[in-house]
Amino acid sequence: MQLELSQTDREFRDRMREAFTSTVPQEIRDTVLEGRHLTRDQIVESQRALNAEGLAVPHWPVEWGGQDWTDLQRHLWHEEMQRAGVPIPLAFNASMIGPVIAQFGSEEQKERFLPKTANLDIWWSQGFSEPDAGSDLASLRTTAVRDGDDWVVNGQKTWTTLGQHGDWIFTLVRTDPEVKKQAGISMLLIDMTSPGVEVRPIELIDGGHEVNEVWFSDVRVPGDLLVGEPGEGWTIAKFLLGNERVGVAPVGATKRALATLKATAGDLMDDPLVRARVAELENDLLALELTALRVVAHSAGGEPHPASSVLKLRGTVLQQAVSELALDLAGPASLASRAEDDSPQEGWARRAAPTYLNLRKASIYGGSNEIQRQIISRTILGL
Amino acid sequence: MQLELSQTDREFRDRMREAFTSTVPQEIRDTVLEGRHLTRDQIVESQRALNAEGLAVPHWPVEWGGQDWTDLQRHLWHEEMQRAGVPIPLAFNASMIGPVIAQFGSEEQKERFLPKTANLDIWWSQGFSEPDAGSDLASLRTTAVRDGDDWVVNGQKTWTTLGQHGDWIFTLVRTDPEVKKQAGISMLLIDMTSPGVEVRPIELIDGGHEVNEVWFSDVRVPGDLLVGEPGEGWTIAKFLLGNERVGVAPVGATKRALATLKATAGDLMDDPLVRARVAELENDLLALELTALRVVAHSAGGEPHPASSVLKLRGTVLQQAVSELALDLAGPASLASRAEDDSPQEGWARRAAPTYLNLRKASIYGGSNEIQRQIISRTILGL
Amino acid sequence: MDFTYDDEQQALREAVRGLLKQTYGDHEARRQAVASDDGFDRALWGRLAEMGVLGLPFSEDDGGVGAGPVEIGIVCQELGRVLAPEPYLASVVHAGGLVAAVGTPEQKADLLGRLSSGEIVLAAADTSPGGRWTSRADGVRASLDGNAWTLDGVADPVVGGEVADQFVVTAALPDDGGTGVFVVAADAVSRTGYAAADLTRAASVTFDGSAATPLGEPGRDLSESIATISDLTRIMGANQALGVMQSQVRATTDYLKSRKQFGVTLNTFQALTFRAADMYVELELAHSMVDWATMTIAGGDRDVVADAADRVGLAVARAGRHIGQEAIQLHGGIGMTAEYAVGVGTAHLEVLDQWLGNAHHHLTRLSARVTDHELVEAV
Amino acid sequence: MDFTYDDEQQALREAVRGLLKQTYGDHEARRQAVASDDGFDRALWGRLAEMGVLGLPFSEDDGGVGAGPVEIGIVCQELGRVLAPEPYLASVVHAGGLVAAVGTPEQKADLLGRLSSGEIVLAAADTSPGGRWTSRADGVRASLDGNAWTLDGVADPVVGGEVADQFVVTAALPDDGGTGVFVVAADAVSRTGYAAADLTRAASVTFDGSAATPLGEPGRDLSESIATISDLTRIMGANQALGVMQSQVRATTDYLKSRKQFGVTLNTFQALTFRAADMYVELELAHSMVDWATMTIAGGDRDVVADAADRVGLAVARAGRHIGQEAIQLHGGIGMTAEYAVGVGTAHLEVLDQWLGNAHHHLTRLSARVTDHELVEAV
Repeated sequence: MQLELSQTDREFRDRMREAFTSTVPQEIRDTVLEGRHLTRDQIVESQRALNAEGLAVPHWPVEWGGQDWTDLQRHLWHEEMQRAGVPIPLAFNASMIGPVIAQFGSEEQKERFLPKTANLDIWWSQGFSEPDAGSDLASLRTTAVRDGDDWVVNGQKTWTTLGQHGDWIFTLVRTDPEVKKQAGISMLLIDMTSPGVEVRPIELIDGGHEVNEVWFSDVRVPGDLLVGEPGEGWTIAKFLLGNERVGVAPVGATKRALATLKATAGDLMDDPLVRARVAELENDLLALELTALRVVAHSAGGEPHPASSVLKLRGTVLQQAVSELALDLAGPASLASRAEDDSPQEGWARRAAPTYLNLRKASIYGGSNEIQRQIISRTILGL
Repeated sequence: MQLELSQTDREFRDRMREAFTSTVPQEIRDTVLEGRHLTRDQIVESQRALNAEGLAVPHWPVEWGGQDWTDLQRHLWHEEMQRAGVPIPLAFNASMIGPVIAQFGSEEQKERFLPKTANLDIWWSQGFSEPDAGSDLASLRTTAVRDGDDWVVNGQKTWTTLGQHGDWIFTLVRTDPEVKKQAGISMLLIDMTSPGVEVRPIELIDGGHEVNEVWFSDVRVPGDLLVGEPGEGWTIAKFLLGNERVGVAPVGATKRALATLKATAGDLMDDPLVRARVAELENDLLALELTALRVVAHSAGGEPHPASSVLKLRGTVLQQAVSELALDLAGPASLASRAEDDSPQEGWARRAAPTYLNLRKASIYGGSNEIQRQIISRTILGL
Repeated sequence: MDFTYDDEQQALREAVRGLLKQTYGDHEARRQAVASDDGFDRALWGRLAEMGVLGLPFSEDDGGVGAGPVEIGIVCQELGRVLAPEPYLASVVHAGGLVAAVGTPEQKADLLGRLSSGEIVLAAADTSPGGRWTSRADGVRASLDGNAWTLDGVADPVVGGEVADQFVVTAALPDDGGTGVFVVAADAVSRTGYAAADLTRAASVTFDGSAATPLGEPGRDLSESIATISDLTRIMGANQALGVMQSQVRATTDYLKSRKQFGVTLNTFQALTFRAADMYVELELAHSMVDWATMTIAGGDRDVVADAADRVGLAVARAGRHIGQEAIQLHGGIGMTAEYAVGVGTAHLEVLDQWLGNAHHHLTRLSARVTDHELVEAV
Repeated sequence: MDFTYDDEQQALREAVRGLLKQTYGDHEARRQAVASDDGFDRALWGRLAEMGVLGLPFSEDDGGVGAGPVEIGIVCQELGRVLAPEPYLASVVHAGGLVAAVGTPEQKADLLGRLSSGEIVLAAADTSPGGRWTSRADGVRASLDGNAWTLDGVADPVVGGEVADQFVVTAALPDDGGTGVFVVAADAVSRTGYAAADLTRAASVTFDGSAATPLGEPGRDLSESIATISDLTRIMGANQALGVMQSQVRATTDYLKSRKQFGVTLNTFQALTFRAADMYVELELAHSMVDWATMTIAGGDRDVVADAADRVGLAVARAGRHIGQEAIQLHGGIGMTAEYAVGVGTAHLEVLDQWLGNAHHHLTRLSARVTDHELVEAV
């Protein structure tokens, strides 16, 4: 047991710190640090800049642009990125479909997709959830029926985050309705410009357009765009969802948000009740960060550490709690949430309510906190 | 809708205030107000004094010593009693078996037991829970087998509060093992001096001797001590447990405890975090008290208002929260919990830890908070 | 001591509920109303005027119907149930309340009469950018030149200010003379409207030598009355929040009974039903506080009402946050969408609290007084 | 950056666990030990001495084994797991720590040698009746007459003070000279022993012209060292609390799997298993903080350790209250009984916090510093 980073890791961290601030434009990083919305172009620009330096997909196999880093180094990479306000590389590309294609894809698929995926030349969307298959993903109903070499896809996906920007979508479809529900599922890669694909926006309570419905009507998908074997979709999905040990909880970003709030809160920081709330949150965030480090230190052989659920659960709670504090500090100024930039109210205060509302999703999407509790009670506690 | 008490009720309240302080000795009331333990004799003395004034069992039928008060008046009686530090009349007598005998008992049983029950000439104990029948009361195993005119009882009860003082015990026993589990249960009144009855103390974590196991070995009980009909025990038990609309939550006593804590906390009351914690508790207690008043105002015809579960649930939580605050204010002095009275540490601080530990029972006994949530979700919300 | 509504009050509730159901029975109608230019339904506003609802708080002499706080509370609860975006709290309760409290008989008859009939909409401008719940004006200053008063400064947020015909403005009087209340015509100011997170509208209002008429006796410090009307508005806002919370608990319960996951309805999962039970507990406790605070108004004691406003404000802020968050969480993804009422209700609860006083504000005030009493007396 | 134990540390843990299991494998043995005159098991204390556990923190020159904080933490965790009533924290970590920090080489060799061998038990007397976690003595005053120091005043609670052979006493020096540390023999004081809520023992100790020997250079203000040793003790107390919490989570999980209600085991009820999951979350987060705080000690920076003590103190106080309460609640009635370990564990967690620093105390200290940094750095 020891607290200090090794000489190597200290140098690594310094290198990351330096690289992130020099690689990604200040304008983009300020946008992240102030909690404003990034444009598609900003996200693409940032990821390409990272990719050029080998910093976009370090957890991929080395031959496809990955770095042979330790888990701790990946953790440091991830934390320093958030600390610098660098947008995390698009999760659908970097954390989800990239590792899946690298693991399960054909050589042809790898060559065709991986470089463009790392460089965000292709923007991937995720087609998993359906209106009647949320937490119970395996009950999905979108079908793909064989027709010659092609698959013909029909159905509806929902909660497709940033689907409006998507070039391609990786999709779970039912290819065999006869077998037990998990067994009949496959993963298809679908070009979103194909005839019959329609993306419809879903407006969220914060006024943002962040998620979408994606409809498939007789969409023809060439057979070589099925990943792995037919019926292997559930296995692939579990790999994809359990793939990440690093960055499960947004520790760095939440710490950053709290620090920014302290700096902007002005006189309110003289209030003992505010100070206590901040101190309590800082302590909870420290515990979260240390737990992330423990998980990183203990995970080995690519298996996700079961305590990942602890990180996800507490991480979203704290992210939400910081947004609650921001809203309470904003007070009446928070009413100006849809005012234009010439508003006399400060920007952080105007963003407080939409951010608070938007972050309610954190405990729902990507495995709700109820699912995380179930994982903990079953997998870890054996209940 | 109006907030003020009517002239009649105001006078009623004043009369109660006056009666409680003049009827029950100061020494007994101070013991309650300071959170010290009452002796058996003090409890008996207090209840007899109340009974002499018609204040011990006002909710009983008038012919057996009750008062024809409104629910609101019963509420005022109950709150003023707590406020004055008057021990609540022994629940086993006044709230449990008394109303049961009045409702289900034979004339003979009424005449034999009710006057002595009101006057605490008989101290009743409750024999419901068993080691394997806690929240699932209906799975009880203590048996009563007919033998001539008598019943022969065998089995074990547990969590019998103050059973060490008990003269008689009202007991749920299985008289018919053949039928569905609720249907085979009856209620027997058992003289605790009968051969074969053994009371064994259970030591609790606060060091107190408050509950007991009661063992029955071939205890003979005359047939005329069965209440109601054989098999009617479950109905009677439900009546008994759902009988009280007034006094479900210990509002007055908790308010009193918090007020006392404020007065004893000294300089700590200058601390903004302490002030905020007290203010929050006072507000929560106000909401609880008002809800108790609403329940009283709405309940009619003897049916318990379903929101009684709200009162029980929140009432115990707040009672516990006040004890937590006391413990935190006591700090290191709370370590002296089993020191003698010559300790240099103040009495309230010495009692803080045992009280905190003892009150953990509040959310377990008498229908745990989980049971209350189940009642709310099923009965009120229809879930 | 009586927590029940009389027959007339029940009838009022049913009438208002019926009318609101016609307009906002479907959440889609609310979405359209907030997307319209006015941000609310003018036709409904007219019908509320016809029913006497807009004149409820004002005396008959002033063109109102002289009802009591319980009746106004009922209206606010019903507005909350359907998330009605009509500026009732802002225009009738708050701005109208200020006029009724400090105006001359002529001013009251004029302004409140036209407000009650639906002819004009008022808005109270009492908050400066970045300001936090004070009865002492700090963003707008009044100047006197001869007999002519003018105002300078910015008020923001002014709820209902986008559609107001007249502003009721709190402004700092010259020479540290306290805070006065003025009426300013909409054409004497510049304003920029915007939507809050719940899509109800507010505005940033700039006074730049704007001609103003003092309400009541010119030049008097009215901060006590201003504070009392804010307290009354807080209590009525709590009534509105209660209506929202009731709808959210009902919607969540219904959803748990109907939504299937893993082949069964969600109410099969005890962890979820227990959380619904906890929502109900919060709701009922807050309900009691709302009824109580509303009843304290009739007593007419400023300090009692101020205390009640803090207490109910804290209670609904805590309960509203709990219920609002759980309503979304138990709905899952659909609770996040604008087309579904439950998430918008959560936004509405936050807007009410941040506008009228959040938990931190009320707790701070209660904490300051906590050693002034031995026990909190309910009655 | 490494959160894993090396082989020697693992071996230490297993050895200590094995020894403690022999003594306290059954909770009934603990009940008998706390009911005995000493309130703990003298034979076990002797075996701990033989194993070198009592001398773990002290240098070999002083008769100890010179181990680091991680090793001491392991011992405390294991003591916590079985709720061992031995005065290890009080005597070895706290009182011994004071001697090691401020004593002269001769004093250290003498006192720590005899402490390590089990020959004497020390107790730190640093708290006045009603006092709250201060390094400035306020209950005991030191006087100097010629070369002879004497002490007057009362210390209470003195954990381990009922059995101590020597007291290590913090006392106010003459002429506002700060706080010194003194050694006083047991026969120079009068003491009244008592049990705390977890049945571990403490005492009220009265000094009445009691002859005292200054530790280290006489008359120097040692409050900085006193504070640091309190911080170290707080961190080791957090290790002990971690052991308790681990046992409570395990006991609760086992109980849910085995206890039947309504014909099924309790883990059939999702509301209960989710609460067990939340207990686990608290446990793991607290565990990380304990490991971290323990590791900060090696750096040797007083301020870092003081900060870590507050942080881990707050974390284990919050987690301990949550876990302690839920452990009883999920057990139901049996959790309330003295014969079952789980409720006693809840008492033990509270005693540790109220003795060494509760959540309110640590949060107050952290709040005071909250604007001194931008971010809290873990590494």
